[in-house]
Amino acid sequence: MAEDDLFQEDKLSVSDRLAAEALIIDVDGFEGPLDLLLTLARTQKVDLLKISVLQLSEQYLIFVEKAKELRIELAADYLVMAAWLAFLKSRLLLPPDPEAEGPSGDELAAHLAFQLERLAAMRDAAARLMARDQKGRDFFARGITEDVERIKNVEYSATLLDLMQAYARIRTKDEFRPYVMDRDNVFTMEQALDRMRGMIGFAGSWTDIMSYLPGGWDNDPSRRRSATAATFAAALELVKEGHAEIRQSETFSPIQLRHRTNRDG
Amino acid sequence: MAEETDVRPHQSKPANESLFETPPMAEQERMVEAILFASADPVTIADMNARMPHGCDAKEAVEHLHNRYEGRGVRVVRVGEAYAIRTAPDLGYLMQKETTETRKLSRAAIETLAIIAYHQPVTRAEIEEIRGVSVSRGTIDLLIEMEWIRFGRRRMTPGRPVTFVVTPGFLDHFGLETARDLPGLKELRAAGLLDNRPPPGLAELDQVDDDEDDGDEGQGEMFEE
Amino acid sequence: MAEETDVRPHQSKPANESLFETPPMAEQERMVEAILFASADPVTIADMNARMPHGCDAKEAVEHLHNRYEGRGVRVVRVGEAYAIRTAPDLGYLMQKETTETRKLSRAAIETLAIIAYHQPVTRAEIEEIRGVSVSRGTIDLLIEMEWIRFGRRRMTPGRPVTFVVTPGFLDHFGLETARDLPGLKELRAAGLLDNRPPPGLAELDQVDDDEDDGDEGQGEMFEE
Repeated sequence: MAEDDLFQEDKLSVSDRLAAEALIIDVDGFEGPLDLLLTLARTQKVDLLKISVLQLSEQYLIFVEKAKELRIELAADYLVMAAWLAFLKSRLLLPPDPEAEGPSGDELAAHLAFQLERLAAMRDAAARLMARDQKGRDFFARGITEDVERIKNVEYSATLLDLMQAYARIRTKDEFRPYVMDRDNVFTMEQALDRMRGMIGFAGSWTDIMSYLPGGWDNDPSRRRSATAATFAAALELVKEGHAEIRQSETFSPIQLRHRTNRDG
Repeated sequence: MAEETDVRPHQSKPANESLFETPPMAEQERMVEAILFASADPVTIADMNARMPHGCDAKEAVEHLHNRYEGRGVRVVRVGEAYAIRTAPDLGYLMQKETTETRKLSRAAIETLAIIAYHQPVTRAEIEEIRGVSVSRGTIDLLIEMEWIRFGRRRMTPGRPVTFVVTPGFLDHFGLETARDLPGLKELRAAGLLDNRPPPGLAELDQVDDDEDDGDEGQGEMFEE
Repeated sequence: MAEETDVRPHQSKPANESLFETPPMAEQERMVEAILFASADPVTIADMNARMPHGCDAKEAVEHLHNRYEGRGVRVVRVGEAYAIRTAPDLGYLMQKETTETRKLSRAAIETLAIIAYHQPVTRAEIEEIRGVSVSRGTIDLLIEMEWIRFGRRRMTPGRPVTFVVTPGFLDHFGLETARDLPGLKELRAAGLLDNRPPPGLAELDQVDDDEDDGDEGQGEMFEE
């Protein structure tokens, strides 16, 4: 057996060295040592199940040797594979040592053949997958879609106890507090919402939400801040209710709002 | 002459027409169906013809398709010079998804409601005076929408402000026969609902309040002075 | 006696059912037709039922609709647990205008995708073991971004590695009803090519590891030693 294989190595050397040289030029095109091995295996022109792993190992080692001669730097994993294949080759060539631990050369060779077959099968599966009809290329989804408007019905609940406690709270605490109008500089979301509900119907195109600020609220910084926050919150509320659409092209760019056009047709 | 008219159509036929037969109308209908379905915008007859094999009659195919969709969940509609498939108008409601959520009434709303219940008829200004904060329009609207309060008679004072009163729906919800059945402050305190002692000097005020709670019609006026 | 039998059905009906009669199946079919036409993405039966009136059977309606569109320009397809309408694949050539410039996927990305689809749930180490090369982060990120793969459950092995599985979007894109319909899946499984086969020797050497890893994690070590 050993002689046979040694002879085979000589026989390989001419054609395989030439093939290896061709492969080295294109070494970047390989997706790792297993891919290279698969390509080499295919040169044996036999079923992957019947490949000679020994021959394959030799082809690979020739490849690596040739690369060294040509001073082509191979990635580490190619060299690791070379070392492993050299080990495999010795296991395959030497008569089995009953003292040796670990799997036999044949077992290791069978597993390598399995890995190659599996990789080939996955390549084939990938090709078949990509050959299928694909959405957006062979078949198409609906072009004019409709959004599903989410209508949230809120049912409010309150008990008599809530009512009485609320009243008691006001009468015992708040009533005694002198009433001061301290909300001059606060624009509430409710106010903003009221204001925007009236205006949004007329805003067919994208409009900066800052243009919804009420008059007289855009000079003083604190008033402007409050009005901006309220307007923004109100804008979100309108979107949530399905009355408007909102967009912002990027962080800190103007936030734009537009009336949500109802379905026509 | 006769010969010429015979010959002309053949001569004018482009090469591809003789090579590829015009598809049958049923097939053309499939084509316009797919085109109208997948296009993001309505498609004109000219555009359809340009996309379909030579010799097709998109206009006729669209008409067939239009008839086929008669009474279906979607229909072929004309939009200006173009055509599109759209949802049948009677099914528009399917494009909505309703969810019901039970939420606790906000503190502002429950307080406003309580004031209206105890002080009715009461104006908005009076409610704000009692709460110490302004009452948002949304709160009032919500309570009206829930049919727990409604507008009462206008107050015969300058500006003729509207008043608010509670509705039979409110009484029903809270299991009350009349708003007068609402417990007064004394009773609330007795029931342990009021744990914070009244600030000194307020005891008398409370007393007055409690008395007036019985005759709820008159209460509102207290704040107008 | 006759009166009683007349009355009973009405009595046993729940309130909402007697108020709103369940629409006939033809009408339900119109409804799912409208719903499916309105959406570019597949819609689940549960979602359809939620939007349709009480008592409707969207599943049955979809089946009717599916049969109705047999051979037409568009068709009803199943995508995982959901349904969608898609143009017939033979008419793709008409839609060149709609064709979205699909990103040219790298060989690595295509292979990684196939391995995930056929071996799911699969860890990154397993993908690398099958391809014999490390998988770049960018490849996984790209496939996630395209919404073709997503994280599955973590493997209950040391390190608790994440696994990857394909998404309904993947099924939709490749026109697959379920992942079981992947081309050649049965043959590959029968040939044992989807098994996790531990390399010989490591099975004994890494006995502990292999037991915990379902015997698959150990394979990668072969190239590291």
